[in-house]
Parts: sequence; C-alpha cells; structure tokens
Amino acid sequence: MIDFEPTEEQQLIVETVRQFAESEIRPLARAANEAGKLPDALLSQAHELGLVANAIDEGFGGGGERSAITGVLVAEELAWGDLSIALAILSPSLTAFPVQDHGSDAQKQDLLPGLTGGQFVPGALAVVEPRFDSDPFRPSTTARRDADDWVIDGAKCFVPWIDGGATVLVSAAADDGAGIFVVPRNAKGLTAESEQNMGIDALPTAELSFEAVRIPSSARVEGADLVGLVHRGRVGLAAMAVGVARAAFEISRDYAKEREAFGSPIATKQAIAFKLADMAIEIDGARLLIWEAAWLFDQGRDATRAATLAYQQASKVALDVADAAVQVLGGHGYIRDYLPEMHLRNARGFASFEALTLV
Amino acid sequence: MIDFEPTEEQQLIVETVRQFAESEIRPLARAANEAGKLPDALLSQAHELGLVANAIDEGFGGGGERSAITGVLVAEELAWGDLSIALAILSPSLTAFPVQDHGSDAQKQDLLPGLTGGQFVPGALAVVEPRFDSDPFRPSTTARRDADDWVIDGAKCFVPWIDGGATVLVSAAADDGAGIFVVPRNAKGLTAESEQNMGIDALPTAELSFEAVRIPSSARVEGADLVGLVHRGRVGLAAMAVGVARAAFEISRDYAKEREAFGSPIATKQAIAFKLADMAIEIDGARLLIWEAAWLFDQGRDATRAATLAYQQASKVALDVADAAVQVLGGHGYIRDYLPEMHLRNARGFASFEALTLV
Amino acid sequence: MAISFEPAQSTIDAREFYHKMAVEQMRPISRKYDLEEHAFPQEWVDSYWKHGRSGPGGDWSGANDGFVRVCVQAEELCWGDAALYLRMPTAALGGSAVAAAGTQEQKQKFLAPFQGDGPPVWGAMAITEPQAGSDAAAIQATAELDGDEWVLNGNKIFCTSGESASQHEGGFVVVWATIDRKAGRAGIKSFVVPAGTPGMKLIGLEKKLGIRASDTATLLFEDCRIPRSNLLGSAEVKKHDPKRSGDKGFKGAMATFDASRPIVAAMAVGVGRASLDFVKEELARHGYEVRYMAPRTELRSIERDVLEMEAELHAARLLTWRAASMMTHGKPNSLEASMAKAKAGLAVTRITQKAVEILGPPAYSKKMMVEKWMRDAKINDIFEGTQQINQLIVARRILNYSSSMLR
Amino acid sequence: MAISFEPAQSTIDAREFYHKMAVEQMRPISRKYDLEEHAFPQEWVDSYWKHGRSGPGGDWSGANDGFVRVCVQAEELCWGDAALYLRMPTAALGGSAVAAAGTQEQKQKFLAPFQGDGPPVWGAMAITEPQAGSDAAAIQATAELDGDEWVLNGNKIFCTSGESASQHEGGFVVVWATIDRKAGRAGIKSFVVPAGTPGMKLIGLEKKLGIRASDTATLLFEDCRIPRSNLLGSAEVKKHDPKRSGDKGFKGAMATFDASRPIVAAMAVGVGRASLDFVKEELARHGYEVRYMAPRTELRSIERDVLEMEAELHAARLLTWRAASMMTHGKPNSLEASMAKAKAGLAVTRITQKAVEILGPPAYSKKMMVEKWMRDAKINDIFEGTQQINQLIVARRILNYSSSMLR
Repeated sequence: MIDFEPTEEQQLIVETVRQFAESEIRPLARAANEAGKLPDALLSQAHELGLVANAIDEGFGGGGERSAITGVLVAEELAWGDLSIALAILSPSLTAFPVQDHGSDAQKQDLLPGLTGGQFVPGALAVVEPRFDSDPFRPSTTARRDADDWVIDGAKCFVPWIDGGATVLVSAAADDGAGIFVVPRNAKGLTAESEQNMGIDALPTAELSFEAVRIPSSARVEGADLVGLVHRGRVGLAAMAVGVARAAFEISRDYAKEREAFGSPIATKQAIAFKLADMAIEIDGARLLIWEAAWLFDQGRDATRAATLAYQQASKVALDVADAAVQVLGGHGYIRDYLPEMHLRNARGFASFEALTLV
Repeated sequence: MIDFEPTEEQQLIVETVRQFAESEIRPLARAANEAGKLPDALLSQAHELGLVANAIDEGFGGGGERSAITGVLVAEELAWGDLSIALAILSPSLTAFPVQDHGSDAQKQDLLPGLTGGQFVPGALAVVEPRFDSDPFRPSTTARRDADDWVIDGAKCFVPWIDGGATVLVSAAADDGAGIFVVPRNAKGLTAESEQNMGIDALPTAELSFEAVRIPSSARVEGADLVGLVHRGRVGLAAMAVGVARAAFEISRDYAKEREAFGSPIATKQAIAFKLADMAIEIDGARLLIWEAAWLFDQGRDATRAATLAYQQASKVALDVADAAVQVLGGHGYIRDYLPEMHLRNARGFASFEALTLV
Repeated sequence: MAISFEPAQSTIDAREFYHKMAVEQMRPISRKYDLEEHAFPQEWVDSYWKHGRSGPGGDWSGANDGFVRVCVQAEELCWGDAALYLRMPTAALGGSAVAAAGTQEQKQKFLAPFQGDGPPVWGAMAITEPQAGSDAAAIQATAELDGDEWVLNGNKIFCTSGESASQHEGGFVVVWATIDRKAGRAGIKSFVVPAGTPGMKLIGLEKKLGIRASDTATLLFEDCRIPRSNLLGSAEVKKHDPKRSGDKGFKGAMATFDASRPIVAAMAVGVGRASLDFVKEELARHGYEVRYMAPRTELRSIERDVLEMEAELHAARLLTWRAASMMTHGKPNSLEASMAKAKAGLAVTRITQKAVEILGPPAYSKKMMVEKWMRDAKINDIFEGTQQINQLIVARRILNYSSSMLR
Repeated sequence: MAISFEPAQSTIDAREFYHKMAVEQMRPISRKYDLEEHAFPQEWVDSYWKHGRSGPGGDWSGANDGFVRVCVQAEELCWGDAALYLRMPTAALGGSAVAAAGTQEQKQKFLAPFQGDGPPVWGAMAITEPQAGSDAAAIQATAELDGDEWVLNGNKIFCTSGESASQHEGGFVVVWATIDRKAGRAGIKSFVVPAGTPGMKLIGLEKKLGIRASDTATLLFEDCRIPRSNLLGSAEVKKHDPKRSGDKGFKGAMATFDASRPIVAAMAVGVGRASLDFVKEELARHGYEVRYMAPRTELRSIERDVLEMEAELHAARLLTWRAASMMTHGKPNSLEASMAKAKAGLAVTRITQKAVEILGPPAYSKKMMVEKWMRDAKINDIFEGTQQINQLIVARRILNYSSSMLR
C-alpha cells in the first residue's frame, strides 16, 4: 500500500536527530567551516546516538536494524545541521555497510566490532577519481593479481580522511571486473594528500595515490557489488542534498519574513514569495524520489533507475535552492555571516561526490 | 566600430514592413490559421514591396541590394505579423538566393527573372528530412549519377508548397559530397503529400518523396554550399523566431496591463511583471546574436558558430516566451480567440525547421 | 504505517483496467476528436458509461490506497487521452461540490443519475466569469430569492463539460453566484442548476489549443429559476468577519480544490507519461538506449533530456500521490495539493514540449501524437488555478501569510 | 551608422593590453589573494597604478567604440580576476558620482589625485545601510549643517573599496545621507568624505563567498565633519513633488548606475568567459571537441552545455555592449543597462556553476580556478542592484509603470 508516513520508530529517530542537529551541530557549523576542522567532541557525542551502529548486525554489537529508509531520513536531518559534520558522523557506514553486506566473516570480525564500540571510529571509502571523466562504475584504478597478493595502482579523491581510521575501502578494476578492496591506511605505496575543496571545508578529505600498493588476496571484499554500492552512495548523498537545500530554504524564508524593504517584509513580494514556494516544492519532490529509491533497497529490488534519478534531481535541486537562498538574502547572502553561501558551495559538490556516504 | 543602429535606409524598410505587418498581415493571421490557407491577395500585395526582389541582382531585374542584416530585420517584422504568412512572403528567397549565390548563368537566367517580375512566384527548398535523426548537413536523400543525369531518391519534409511554384531546390548526397539540385515540381517520381503540422497552419507545406527522380546533369547548382545555406536558413528562422516571440510578448504585456484581478491589473503583480521583464530581455539578447550572425554573412566571414548559437538561442527563447505569454493570459491564453496559443505552436517548430526561409 | 511505494492490489487492478480502456477505447479515436473539435464522442461516452464507470477506480473511501487510486485512474486515462477523460459522463467538479457541501437529500437527488441505468449524464461547475479569472471573490453573477425560488443572472465562461451538463437531461451545473454583492466573499454561494432549466443558455464553445474533445462552454443565466432547495450550504451571509471564508457552501466548494488539484496533477502526469513513453519507444526503435549508468562525459544530450524528464515526471507523480494519500487519511492537504498541481502542470508542459523537440521533424506533424499531447498538456498549467495561483497558495502556507498579506 | 560588430582598432588594442595584464599580472596572484582574504595586493596595486591606469581604456569620451571599450576593459581584467579588478586604485563609483553631479571645482579637487604622480588612491560609494538594502529612499544616515560644515552620522555596509578609499590619503568616499528625514527621497544627498576625515571609521571588512581580494567595508560615521562644499549637487529639498527624484545630486548619483551597470555586466561576462575558456581548453585537452554542426541526435550532453553557455554568455555581452553604446551616444539607457545587468548576472552565475560540474571532481578542488570563478561570479547577481531590482526596473520601463504602481 502506498504510504508516505515513516514508522513511529523512524519518526522518533528523526525527531532525536533533528534536535541533535539543531542544538549541537548547527551552532558549530560556521566555525567548523571557517577553521576547516571537525569539532571532535561532537563526533563522539553523535556516536552515542548509535546511528550507524544501529544498522550493524547484532552479532557484531550492532542494533541489527538496517534500513535504507531510516538511513535517508537520518542523513537529511544531519545534513540539515551541517553537511561536513553529517558526512563525518556517518562515515563509519562507508566501511561498515560494504563489509557487512558482502564481506567475509574474517573481514566482518576484523572491522565491524570496532564500529559498534564506545569510541567513534571513522570509515573511509575511495570511489571517485581525480579525473575529468571519473566514472564510479568503471574505475581507472587497477587491482592486479601478483602471486597471493593484489597490487593496486591509481588515484582517488574525495576520500574522507578523519583521524582515527585505520583502513580504507577502495574500488579498483580487477581482471574479473571491478571490486572493492580493504587497504590499510599505512600501506606502503599509499600516499594521502589533503584536499582543499570549494565546500565541505570542515571535513578532512584526501586525494589518494596508489603506487604498487600490495595487499593480501584476502583483502578483497569478494561479493562486493560496486554498482549497488555507488547507488547506495548516491541515494545517501541525495538525502543530504535535500537536507542542505532545506536548511538554505528555511534560512531564506525566515530572512524574507524579517527583512524589510520599501516598507514591508520582502517575503510579501511575489518575486521572493514565489521563489520560496518553488524551493519548497522542489525539495519535497526530490525527497519523495529519494524515499522511493531507499524503499527499493530495503525491498531488495533493483534501484538503479530510481537511485540515478533521485541523485540527479536532488543534486540539481540543492544547487538551485542554495543559489536562490543566497539571492533572497541579497548582499547578506554573499557574506559568510550567513549560512547560504556555504550551502551553495556544498551543494555544488553533490554532482561529483558519488559515494561520500552510504545508506 | 561596434554599432547597434541599422542604417537609415534599413530603418525605413523596417518601418514600412512593420506597418504592413500590423495593418495587412496581423488582421488576417488568425483566420488564415484556422482556415489553413494563405490569403492569396496579401502575397501579391507583399510582393509589391519587393522584399526579395530587392536582394536579387540588377541584371535579373532586382534591386541588387543583398544584405543578410536587412534580411533579418525584415524577417522579424513579417513574422511579428504572422509566421505562416511571413514564410510565404519570403519563400521566393528559397529559390532565389542559392541560385543567385552559386548557380550557373543558365540557372540564374532561368529562375531569377521570374522572381523579380510583377507577379508573386513562390520558391521552395527541400532540406529537412522526415526522420527522427534528420541532419541538414548530411542528407539521406541521394543523388546518383546515371549517364548524363542525376537520379534522386529520398524524402523531405517542411517544404513550402505554395501554388504557382514550378521548381524545388533539393539537398541530396552525391558521391562527391552533398549538393543542391533544381527539380521541377512535376518531375516523374516526385510526389508531394500535404502536411498537417502542429503550427504554421496557413502555410501549405509538403512531404516530398523522390523515387528515381531523373534530372539533367545541368540541374545541379554546382557551387552550392549546403553548410552555408543551412546556416543562412537558421539565421533567417532565428529572426522569425524573435518576431514570433515579440508578438507574443507584446500581446501578453498589453493583456496584463488591461486585465484586472483582485482589484488591480495583473501586470502590477511581480510574478507577472518579472516574467514580462525576462521575456523582453531574452528577446533582445537573441536578436543581437542574430544581428551578429547576419553581419558576418554580409562580411563574407565564417558564421557557423554565430549562426548556430543564434538559431539555438532564438528557438529556445521563442518557445519560452510564447509559453510564458500563454501563461500570462491564463484561460484566455489557451483559447484560439487570442494569438499566443498559435505563437506557442509555431514557436515549437523552429528547432526543426532548419531552412524554411533564407537571408 | 510505514513508507511504502507498493501499490495495493486494487490499485494495480485499477491501473490495468484503465490502461486497457485507454489503449483500446481512447487511443484509437484520440486524433479523430482532436481534429473534429466539438464533435460528440459518442462511442467513448457509451463505452465509459457502460464499462468505465463501474471500474475499480471510482469509490476510494474504502481501504487500500484510497484517493491515490483515483489519481492512478486519472493518470491512466489521460495517458489515453486527456480530452476524452474530461468528456467522460461523470459528475466531475459539480459532483464534488455536491458531495462536499450538499445535504443527504441533495446528494441523493443530484448524484443518483450517475449511478443509474439511464442515459449518460454530466456534472459541471461554473465559476469563472469574463472579468473575474482566478478571483472567486469578484464574482458578478447574482442569485436572488423570489418566493421559493432562486433567480440566477450572470455569465459564466470556461465551464468544463458545460455543454454536456447543461444539455443532457439528468445532469446539472453548480453555479457560483453572490446573494449579496456588498458582502464580498461571504455573499458567494453555490447553486445546483439542473440540465434543461429554462434561463440557462449555452452561448458558445471555446476553440482551444488542446483538449479539443473536451467541451468548454460559455453559459448565460437569464432569470434562471431553480428551487430554493438547490442552494448548497446555508443562505446566511456572515458579514461581520471579512476574513472568514463564509459558510460550508463556499468552504465546501473551495475544499473541492483540495481533491481536484491532485486529480488534475495526475491528469498532467498521464499526458506527460504518454509523451515520455512514446519518446522512449521511438528512441529504442532507432537504437538509442537510455542509459542510467552512462559516464557523465559520454551521455548523449537527448539521453540526459530523457533522464530529466523521467525525474521531473516521477517527482510530480509522487507529490500528487502524497497529496492524495493525505486526503485519504483525512489530513488537511491544501498545501500539498497545490504543490502537486504547480509542479505537475509546469513539469508536464516542459516534458511534452521537449518530447516534440527530441523526436525531430516527424514529431511536429499530426501523424504523430506528441504534438497533440504538447497542446493538451498546457491546460494543466492553467485550469484549476494557474501555476501562479498555486504558487501563491503554497507561498502563503509556507510563509504563514494570510491572503491579505500576500496578494 | 550601420549595425557592426567590428571593434575599432583602439578597442582591439585595449583588449590586447588588458588581456596581457590579466594574464601576466592578475592570474599568477589570483589564488593567493583568494586564500589570503583581506591581504593587501601590493604588487597588483602598484602594477595597475604604474601601467594599468594609463592604458587604452580609461577615456571613452572620444571617438571609436566609446563606452564599449570600457566594457571590454572590464571583461578582460575580470577574465583575469574580478576581485583584483575591484581592488584597483580608481575613483570607481565614487568617481562616477563626482563626475556626474559635481561642480568643475569638485571634480578638479577630488579626481586629480587619480591622475597624479602620488601614491595610489581609491574612491568608493557608501549607500547601503544595515536595514535599507536596495531601498535608497530608506536611508537613515543623516547630514546636518553646522556652520560651514556638514556633520555626518550613520552606518554604511557593503562599501566596495571602502577600506582603501577611507584609509589611503587622497581618496574619498561618497556618502549618501538625508538632510531631512521627513522629505523622504528628496532629502537624500551625497557627500564627499576625504580619506582620513576624523569621524569616518572603518569598523570591519566582510568575509565573503568570493571576490575575496576586494575589500567590502563597514564604515561608521560619527560626527564626521566635512566642508560645506563637499555636498554634491544642491542642498535644496524639493518637498512638494514626492514623485520627483530630487535634485541633480540624487539624480546624478542614480544616473551613475546607468554607467555602472553595463560595467558590472561586463565584469560578469569576464568571469563567465574565464570559466568557459577554461572548460573548452580542458575538453580539448581530453579530446572532446565542441562541434557546432553535430547532428542533434549525436550531440553530447556536455557539448550542448557548452553551446548553451556560449550563447548565453555572448547574448549577455551583446546586451552589455548595446547599453554601453547607447551611453556613448548620449541616449537614455536605464532600461538597457538593467537588461544587461540582469541577464549577465544570472547567465554567468549559471555558466560558472555549470563549469564546475562539467569538469568533474577536479573542478571542485582549489587546484583549479573554476571553483573560485563560480564564487566570484555570484556577486554580479547581487551588487549594483540584485537580479530582482533590475527585473523590477526593466518591468517598470516596459510596462510604463511608475515605482508606486509596480513595487
């Protein structure tokens, strides 16, 4: 039966995360952005909410409640608070979900318990390549068999590189198709260079270079499905894009109601009011596309088309909405005393991020 | 020196044509559209203005004042009156210009004097093909040498087929590249089926089918440059697109000033007023692109890029403006008592028309 | 409850039923009635009356997907032909007004013929006047009580199915008129005028851009007398609070928009899907696959167009279903209904326009249906509140502004 | 006269001169001053003062392409770096106000340092206030005559080059203030406040999305005393006709927008072209040709993007040149200036945003300049009248509505 109401449990989670985003994340967002640094204490605090751990199997200390729908609901709320911080908080999913879904028992045992413990342990996934024609489904990075090892060569970008992580999952083309490999951060031949990006300033990301990086044959996540992974990444990002758009929309809506020009609030002008209406409509439309894609994941059905459309639409909507928000604020939209300029910079990244979070 | 003022002579021509469009063409536009029939007397009347004849060499009875700039100025004004009628009035150019520019003396002698005489004689050019992937630069229609003849096979659409014409110029791929061929309308193997299109209802157009149509080797316009021809067609159409857009804009502007809702003219609402402002801006922007392309033609320089951009922009602007005009008129925009619905139907065609007029 | 996009079996059944009807009964005569404007589509009317109206779409009050099923019906039938959909013998908006604001007796009396075994009947709603447009409060038509009868005078335009509803016995037109011009909006009431009532005159039929098989009538009311009991709601004029929208009659009539806008949005989606389906078929026929995993740098321009069209269309559909679902659950949905209507009207206008472009020269010809769908689609951006009116409604709601604060 | 797109030789010379300057002096330090916000770009200031200001762009009153040449200069230098362009030691908008509304004596006095051999100087204009935005008539800053001096009080924000103009001796800030608050717009006058005048305080510099090398100052005026003769225009307040915009001072200051808007539009075009040029270079480097005669069905998505960007950019450029050309010929160009500004601001915002997308992941990094150009470009949609203000001006003109009829 077609229904648009999250379960009561999901509503409770959303409410909790929204409050966390509002009272804990948002107040730190601008400072984190300007400093280009994550507020570390906040990550521990967020970890206590168990947002990722809850989706990990009970056998590894998790809550065993994996749901892409819950995932997108949470992702939107966190990103509404701040995109960089949201990506950081959910980064454990980047390691957890591919391993949980397709890893060997040994891999699970090795990686999952660490993510459900008392301490925040970040995850990392390297899918995007620093190339004009980067294609997440067809990596240029290669994994070559050499005796009992895999040897990896190539480069990746937009890899979350938060202190405390020990491994990174890497997509690479092997002779039998593209696969996912678990690479220690300190592997020989792997170098990480800090990135300076237009947006997501507070999230430490790295451009990785792999030069004959040698890992054991057991390091491949054998059953991994790169196509599915990327689509789950896209849908998670789409939800975050909607979160960013909603934040920009709300700020510009409130500004428009307060700011007066020519004797009345600018929100009473149709040019502004209709712009806000369009923003609201597009945000809701994109969100519903995302929900459907997430629902398909949870049903175990093919979500290729739905995820592609949701990602494409949400990226576009986030950019348009953030740009419109800057415009509504006028001169104030252009200065860093207000958040929309950051939303605009963040929003522009979605078209390229591909798998910077997972649901 | 960069300048945006037509010459005094051009201004005079524009003024004359505008008056003709306003007092002679516009009043007949809707009826012609509904009847799907040209007002024949009007064509004779327009012929007296010498709009095409003026551009034909003096040696063939013309005015010898060929100018693409004058051409686009005239095309805009006529199309502002009505697109179908404008295309009909200027149709002699479809035969005249390719022959004048590249024809043999015999071809010129054969075709040009008829177009500068006292009687309106329509022209016809067959460039577009009734295929999904119609490509004006690479015709699928073929011209095969057979002894001293050319044998033509293929199909064309959007061919103006006004009573009184005797020949049609046809683009076709020969073994040495695409060329232009003069084909008698009554050639054996050539059949013309009347088209029913979404728009340009008043202009009789035909879908032509060529089955082993045999013409003498002298029927090829030897020097013809299909690429240049198509670009001249595109620029002429672009000017007409701007004419259509301007007509739709003006009607919606006037309507918005008259029509009251909630106690004041709807033009006093920003949603309407800003829409009208955008329409005006886009129309002017497209027109300037067209002028530059036309100027390049007149300078004998390569206009490929300029013509392509002007055509693309003007097609888009015409569609958007006509759609916006319908929207401004609301319910009245949807009924055939007002012109914008016709502008919308006409405007949609520009992306496909390619060379339905020439400058 | 839980988020779900799995249609109930009854919705799947409805979709199949109406899709079959669209394919078999509508598409074959679609072009014919586009060309023969104002002709009466006898075969379609008969077919719908005989088979369609008893199909699995009508009654949505029960379980399952509720009002979403009505939207699915509208989408399927408008995928067939939007104009013929509008021409179906149903009580339409007039029926919704009676259902929303009528007494039990009125419902029984006026709606019964739509269930009965008699000949086909139509309902219609007459609101718009030559000078009023979207401004319902500016209505000039008057109703005066004379003994036991209301006497209506006025001129109504853009009345969908106004010809059928006013001319075919058993049908009716719900007419909006003021009983006290000085009272503004509070004086506006709606009245049921049965087909054939003397004084209700069919003045003309609009010639339109699209939906040509749908009759859009101009009706003149000249001393048109109807029984006192044909007033929907109360005759009381609440003068003292100009901000209130008046009584159940007016409110009920306005509330019909909360139901009709999702339907109109679903209609738009149907026309849009007709174009999109056809574009994809044609592309496939010409060997152009639409790839969902093509590298960005290799994507074809027309491929991207199709992807964007799909996303826009489906976003519009889901917004529509959401508004419908809220209605099923009795939640206020004015905001969401206007969101769906605004989005669908605009998205589908663009989708159908793009479809003609993508398919090249042949698509501009009447040999293909895309040009018709482009013409038909545009009505969805206009009727039941233009794009702009719906943006205004959305804006007021999100800003929490009254209609006097945001005009 | 005849329609022509052939630039005069002096325009070609100017383009070459400033393009060289952009390539050699601006691009190499562009990223540096983007990262070091609020740092003083000494090498650029010196270079412009020494070589740039005597280049072939400044004086446009002569023959040839006139004001179009100024636009070409702006385009070339903003192709180099829009922020450094704004940071150039020039009289800027303050100078335009003096030139438009000042007496011969005022012009001589305030503009001379810009021609002289002294150290670099800046002019600026201070209009916007924290609560006023685009609404010049709502200005709260006051000027009171006290003996032979005007005493200014008030707070000004978003003052481009406000730091340089207020701190470097020889420069000046033109400040808008009211001498009679009750008189509304008629009471607003503009005053020249020389750099270093006591009471003019630099309160802060904005941290911005882009154009970070340009200083955007908040200035506080506290009992700031300037000679009586520093008023531009007349001190008379015409109270009796509220529809008139007041005297030459106000009108002159407003008229500066007719000149500044084409320049701002040209700046936008410069930034847009920087992005577009780079995109085309990168595409070529990767073997992606942009074809102008590709079959529609074979066109790549990114190819179409580039074609659209080119058309939009060039349409904006031509609208800009038209407004400039009208200015050269002394024709009223408010409508055309606003058209150019509105078009260029929006087009270039979109073009630069698209450029980042087209070039994929590397373009989001600060290793490439496109992300900076996207941030820089957005200012053109905002300053010198937002997109919306310019739409409003265009709308009023095409509708022939006064500012009270269309707000």
